[in-house]
Amino acid sequence: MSGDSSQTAPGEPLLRVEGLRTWFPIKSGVFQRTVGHVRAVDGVDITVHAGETVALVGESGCGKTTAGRSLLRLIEPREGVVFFEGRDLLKLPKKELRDARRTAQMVFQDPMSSLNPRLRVRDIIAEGMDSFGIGRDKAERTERVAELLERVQLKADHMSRYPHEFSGGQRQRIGIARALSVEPRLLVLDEAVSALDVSIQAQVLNLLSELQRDLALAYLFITHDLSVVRYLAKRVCVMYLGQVVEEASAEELFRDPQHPYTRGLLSAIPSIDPDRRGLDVSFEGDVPSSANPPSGCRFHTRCPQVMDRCRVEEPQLIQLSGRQSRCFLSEEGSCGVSLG
Amino acid sequence: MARLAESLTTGSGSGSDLSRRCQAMAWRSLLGLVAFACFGCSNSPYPEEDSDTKILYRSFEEAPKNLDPAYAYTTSATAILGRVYDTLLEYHYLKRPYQLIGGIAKEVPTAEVLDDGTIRYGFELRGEMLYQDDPCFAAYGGGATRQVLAGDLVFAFQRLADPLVNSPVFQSFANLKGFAEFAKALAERRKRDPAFRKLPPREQYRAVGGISGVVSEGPHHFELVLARPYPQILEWLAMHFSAPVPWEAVQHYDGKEGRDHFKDHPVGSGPYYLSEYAKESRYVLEKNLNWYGVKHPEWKAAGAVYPTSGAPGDEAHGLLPAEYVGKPLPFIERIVTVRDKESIPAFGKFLQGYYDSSGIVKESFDQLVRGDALSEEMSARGMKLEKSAKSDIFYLGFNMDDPVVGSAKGARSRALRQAMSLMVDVLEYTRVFTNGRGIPAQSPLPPGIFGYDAEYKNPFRTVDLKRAQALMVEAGYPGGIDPKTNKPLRLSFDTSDTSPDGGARFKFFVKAWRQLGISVEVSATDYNRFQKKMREGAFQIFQWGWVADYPDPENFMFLLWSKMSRKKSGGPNTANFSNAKYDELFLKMATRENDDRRMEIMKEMRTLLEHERPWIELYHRESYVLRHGWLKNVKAPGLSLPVSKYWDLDAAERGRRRTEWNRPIYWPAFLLLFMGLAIIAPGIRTFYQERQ
Amino acid sequence: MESWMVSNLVVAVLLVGGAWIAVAVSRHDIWRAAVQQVWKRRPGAVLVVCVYVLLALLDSVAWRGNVDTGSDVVAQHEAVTLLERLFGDAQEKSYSAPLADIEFYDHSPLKHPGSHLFGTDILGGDVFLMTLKGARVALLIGGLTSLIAIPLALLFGIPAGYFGKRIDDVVFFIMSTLASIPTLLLLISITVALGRSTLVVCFALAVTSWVGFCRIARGETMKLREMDYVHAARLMGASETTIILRHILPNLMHLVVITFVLMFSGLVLSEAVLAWLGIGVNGSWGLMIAKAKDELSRDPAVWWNVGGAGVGLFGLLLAVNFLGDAVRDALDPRTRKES
Amino acid sequence: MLAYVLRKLAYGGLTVLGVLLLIFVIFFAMARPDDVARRALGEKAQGAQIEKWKAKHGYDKPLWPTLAKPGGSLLQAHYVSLLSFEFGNSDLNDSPIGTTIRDGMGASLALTIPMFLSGLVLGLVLALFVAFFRETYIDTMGVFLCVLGMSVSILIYIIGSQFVFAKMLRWFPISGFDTDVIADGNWNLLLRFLALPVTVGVLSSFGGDTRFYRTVFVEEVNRDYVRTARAKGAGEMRVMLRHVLRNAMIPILTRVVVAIPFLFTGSLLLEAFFGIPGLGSITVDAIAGNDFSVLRVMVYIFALLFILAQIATDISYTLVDPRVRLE
Repeated sequence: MSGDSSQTAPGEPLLRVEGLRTWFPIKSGVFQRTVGHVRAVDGVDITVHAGETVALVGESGCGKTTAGRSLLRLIEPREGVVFFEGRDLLKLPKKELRDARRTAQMVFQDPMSSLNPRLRVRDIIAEGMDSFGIGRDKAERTERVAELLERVQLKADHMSRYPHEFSGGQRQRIGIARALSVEPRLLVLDEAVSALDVSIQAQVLNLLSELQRDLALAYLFITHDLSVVRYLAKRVCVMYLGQVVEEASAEELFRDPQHPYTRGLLSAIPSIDPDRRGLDVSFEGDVPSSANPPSGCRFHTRCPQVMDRCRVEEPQLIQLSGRQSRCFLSEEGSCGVSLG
Repeated sequence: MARLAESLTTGSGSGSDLSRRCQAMAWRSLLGLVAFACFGCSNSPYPEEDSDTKILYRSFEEAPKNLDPAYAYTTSATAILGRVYDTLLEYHYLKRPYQLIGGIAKEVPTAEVLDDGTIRYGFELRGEMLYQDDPCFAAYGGGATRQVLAGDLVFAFQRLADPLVNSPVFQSFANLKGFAEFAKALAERRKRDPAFRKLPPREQYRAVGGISGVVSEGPHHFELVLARPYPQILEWLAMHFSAPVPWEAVQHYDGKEGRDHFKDHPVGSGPYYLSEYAKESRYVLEKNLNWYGVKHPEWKAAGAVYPTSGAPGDEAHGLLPAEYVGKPLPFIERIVTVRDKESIPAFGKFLQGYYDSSGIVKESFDQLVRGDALSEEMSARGMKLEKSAKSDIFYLGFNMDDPVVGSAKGARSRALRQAMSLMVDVLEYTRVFTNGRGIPAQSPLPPGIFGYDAEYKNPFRTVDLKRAQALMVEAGYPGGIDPKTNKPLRLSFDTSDTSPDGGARFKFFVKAWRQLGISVEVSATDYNRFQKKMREGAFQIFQWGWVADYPDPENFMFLLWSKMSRKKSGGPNTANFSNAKYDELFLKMATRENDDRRMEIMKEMRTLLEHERPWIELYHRESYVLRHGWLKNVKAPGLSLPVSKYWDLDAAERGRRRTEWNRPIYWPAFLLLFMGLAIIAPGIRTFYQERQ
Repeated sequence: MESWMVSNLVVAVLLVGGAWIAVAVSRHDIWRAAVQQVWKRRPGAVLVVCVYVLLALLDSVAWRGNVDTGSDVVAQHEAVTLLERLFGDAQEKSYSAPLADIEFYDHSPLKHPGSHLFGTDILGGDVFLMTLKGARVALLIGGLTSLIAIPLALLFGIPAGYFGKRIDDVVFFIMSTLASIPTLLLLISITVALGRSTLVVCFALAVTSWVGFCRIARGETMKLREMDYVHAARLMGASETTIILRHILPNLMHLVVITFVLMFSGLVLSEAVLAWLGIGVNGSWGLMIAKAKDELSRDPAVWWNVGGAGVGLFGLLLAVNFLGDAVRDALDPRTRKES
Repeated sequence: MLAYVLRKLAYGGLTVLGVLLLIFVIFFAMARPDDVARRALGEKAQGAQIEKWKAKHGYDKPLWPTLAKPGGSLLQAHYVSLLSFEFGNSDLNDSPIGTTIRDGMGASLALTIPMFLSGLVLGLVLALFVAFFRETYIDTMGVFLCVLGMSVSILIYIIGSQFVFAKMLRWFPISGFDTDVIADGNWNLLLRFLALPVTVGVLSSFGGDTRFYRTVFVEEVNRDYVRTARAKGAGEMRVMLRHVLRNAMIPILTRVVVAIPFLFTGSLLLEAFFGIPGLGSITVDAIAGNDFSVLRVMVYIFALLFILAQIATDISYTLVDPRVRLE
């Protein structure tokens, strides 16, 4: 491992995100003036400790993927703080950013588009090593590629093949191998298994937990699939319309969800319809536009327990014992009251 | 989704209705097309109702640019102006060499040398000549028309001098006494006096005092006084530049308030008037009933009746038929001229009888001619061929300022030019490219021009490979090898003719010179670039042509006069030939009348050119005018003169021939239709069989 | 160095380059599969195109000596191409019909009776040989133009698509300006302004044809820019240049090949129209056709010149058009899915 | 919507300015006024005359504006004259270019409108026909014929058709046109003149068009909603006409609207060969005569029409397909 000065101080989390906002401008008029914003991510706080798995859960379109990409600055966020290994990634100039985010890598959702179809597996995996100067020469890097492939339970001689010759699961393993090639401490897994068959999902998840054990990796697990979360994550953040509405340890969350939205989510699994596996929640109405989020509580338009207050006042994250929730109901300490 | 379903249900009823209506319409239009195919199909480009009138149909390639008689200088404009305007003098229709006869002047004047050394020509105008009817006369208080007066001629000459008219022939008239002075005074006064500028031209001219050498005395007497001898002035008077122009027309047609420009609206006193003018596409000339030839057939004026005598052979050619001799002109009622830019379609239409003669000289129709006569098939169709030598010269020129081919190297480069001249086989050239049309040129002078000698053979204009090779050794290029590079001598040939046709023609010369070991590269550029090269003298060999303005040797010989050098003065001496001896002889010859002494001087010049070889003379064009049998009295002119007032045509015969030649052939249409069906039908059948 | 030596050198470079591409393609199985698919679908078209390429190469290799030049002294110092050596260059004086023994108009006997498969032209040149030689010019027009246009399009299109913002605005403005001017008029204007040579004609054709591909390249780059593998590469520390060269450009290559084949026929056809306007390339079929305009109106008509050029042009275009379809089907992921 | 249209127009205006600059560079910076003058005045013109001519036509100004004298340059005159549609007079024959263009427009439209409409209808009908019989030999043959048609140079079409239909079979005049015919309403004669050029025009473009339409249709035929419609019992013909044709409108519209400027400018080759005095023909004349003043106006007008057509296409998208959003 390189990067000595950027080592996390003891007790300090590996990744600390505060108030992350990513807005996309809406342009209109003759001169394309910005008339508004799509608030894809609107004030998200996440903390990930070394070696820990944190899940970021939400319906599609809630901004979780944008949040994942924004904190690595693949998309430029509007404001916020992303402390990673003691440095604020958002304040770094481009050159330093490159080195700073080496130890934070990402595994992508779509196994089709995450690997360059024109490159051999060897070159895909070795790219990071080449540019960061890991390994002395080409031969050594090739050797490491072989190791990595075996590590993700592929064969070393697969390295001379092209991506299209592999199945989805295999490709995802290649993606993981690539991420591992630069010796990261944090992996952002962006829906890393959602596109795979259930059986293969399990295999990949097993592999991930194995890797975590061996390499002391931290995972930020972005998904819409709560069943996966239960299996892997230690802590869970639930997102709705660009905001975190509830955060708790996995165990507590599944046992006693605080936010009506979370409750709705949990009631939806397991689903029978294989196409609707995951979070297709039986709430009334459509998801509001994040360009024009509802006033007051963002969930009030669909909340089964909506109160007058919710329409006017915006709830803050309320600290409960070791967990948080963005709901006035939690404020009153009357969790679970209205479930029946 | 709901909307879609709705439209599905409601659409069905009206849909079938619609398709039924569509079917009916389709059938009807198909029937209409078939009907058109059977009855309306014809290749005639004219409305039917005109077929019995005496209308002459002609075509033109390039649109006339400007119809101001003082300014226009193109063949396409001459074709209109020469018919609309009457000139002081004219050329005899049949006689060769060209002979001047009276036009609106009763006779051709003789020069009178005055005491101060100036030369006077006096003209007696015919009385009671009228202009065509035109609204411009009424606009200035007149009637439909008015008489042609000597004052109109004075006005026309003043216009030639007017810097604002910017006449291209200014120089040619500058020998008139007071001509240049008038132009200068006019320009100065205009500069000084803004009020003067606003006056109509006629009043401006009058205020400056006119040209002292151009005088009218009374309505019908007119005089020209030349400061220097310039006998060629009479030839200029046979052209439209100095034709009488009514001042009313110039003043009225100013382009304002919806009126035409004068340059688009000629008003003259000639045999025809312009009745319709769609500049880019077509124009119509109608017989002018005010013309003196029509109003006064009893005058038997030389330019208004069919000639009674002609050149030798004309009678045998049927050019002096009894029913026309001495009859008043014109015979043709209307001349319709249509634009045909491409030569193939134009000639095709001629063959189909839709043009009466093919005046355009194009290689494409020469195949109809075998040797000197028409092919049998064409003769059988009643076509006639008219041949005449044109007063022009086509030549290859050397740039005499060039270090290799020019005069700088003296005898060496002369030998090179001589050798190259010996290789160009004009007979073969004309055989391949012009079907033998063209008289091999021995000197700049074409037949029909004073000084032309049919017996004369230029010793450097017959092919002689041996002698040329010897001359190459003399020039310092034995076997064509340039000792500097040890490779064949490289020369460049410049042209602005980028057409594929031109490419082949230049290749002919290149091939000829290759036999001497000279490698000539053709560089065909666009006109601008070519002009630039010519102007700057950055060229070696070029091809050029010159068409005479008037039939006088001076008009050819001055092409090599050093004062006319293209590089120095922008003149037409494109070879930049400069020879003191030649210049001296030229000045002597230029102002002389056609006499023996003049002939001698010209022989001397000829010998000089023969030796110096600034040019390789190629040929003088022969115009072959092909015409249909129903067009009569046609003698091809060598100069570009509009002579159709002498022509006549038999409209009934033309109508008959046209129908006979243009019966459409229909069976291939049915064959095609049948074949199409035969291919598609089985496919459709199997398709439906498989469906079921 | 003389032009024929340059030409030989170019042929050598082309052959080496071709061999290199062949090896690269055979090792790369996406390309190999595409080639196989094209070959399976349109073997005829592939063969015909190969024949044209072969003719063009044969006409580009030249050397001096060993030919009977007759009276032509200069020719002894000139290089003669392999094609001319193979098919001979029997000269007549003027027109003769295909396989005729006598001249067409003059009826005088020919020097090489019965040897002119397509007859001879106005200067007695063998039309068959000229038709074959036209292949080189056509391929030169298509090839040289693409060689200018495609890199130009990539040079503008990729940065516009990748970096967006100002660069995109500028490139888009240039594109819409150029695209607003009618192709033919722009072509003519450029050739009139720059003079007349093969290179200028190709340049003019390139200027008028790069915009279309630039637009495609720009759009595709915009799409590729958002691909996950590009994001991954960025996280892997790849610089912008590396990303463009390694991840964007190779994924545009199939479009380059498709565009090249589809553009080709249009270029050769445009040249024919230019030839009619007097700005064609020497020795092209377009020039032969333009010449034939007059020849057909002769009576009896000279048809073999336009016939030879027409057949040569038609054969190439037909083959290239079919090949274009096949290549597009083989390489374009969209059509591949459908078929 | 208004803002969208305005923005498109503003961008169009900007493009026009760019086009004008390009035209200026091509026509003035690369060709010198001296040459133009000589060309206009003819071979026999003298030096002083050329100067006079240049002054008269305003070509005696400096090309580019200088700091010392920002106004009075050719560049400025160029922009002012074209933007104000004061085209001035032709270099070659001094006739007002505006009038020439107005006169030529009629003939061009007389040729191109029938050509455009019949080409469109024929292309669509043939494409529908071929798409209807897709995957039979009619389809294969249709596509083959299209490629065949695309592989023939338009020059060959013109020369060949004049030779066969006019010269040999004598169905139509070889060439010609009469502007009076339109005014007189002599439809028979007009039809006779136009039949051949229209046929050639349609023939030369039907291959590419038909093939394009066919691809669009076949793509639509394979969509779900068409299958649904068919499953609901709609006849094949109805499916083709009502569903496929309607839904293929967007790509077809794109192709068609772009072709509209050509209606006004006519076809260079067709007009020149068939002697139709339209704008195309005027352009060919201008090329042959190096008449830059006319050529530059023609380029400008074409570009203008093209830009307008582009804007029209963008707007028409929103009308045809409500799914296309304005932003």
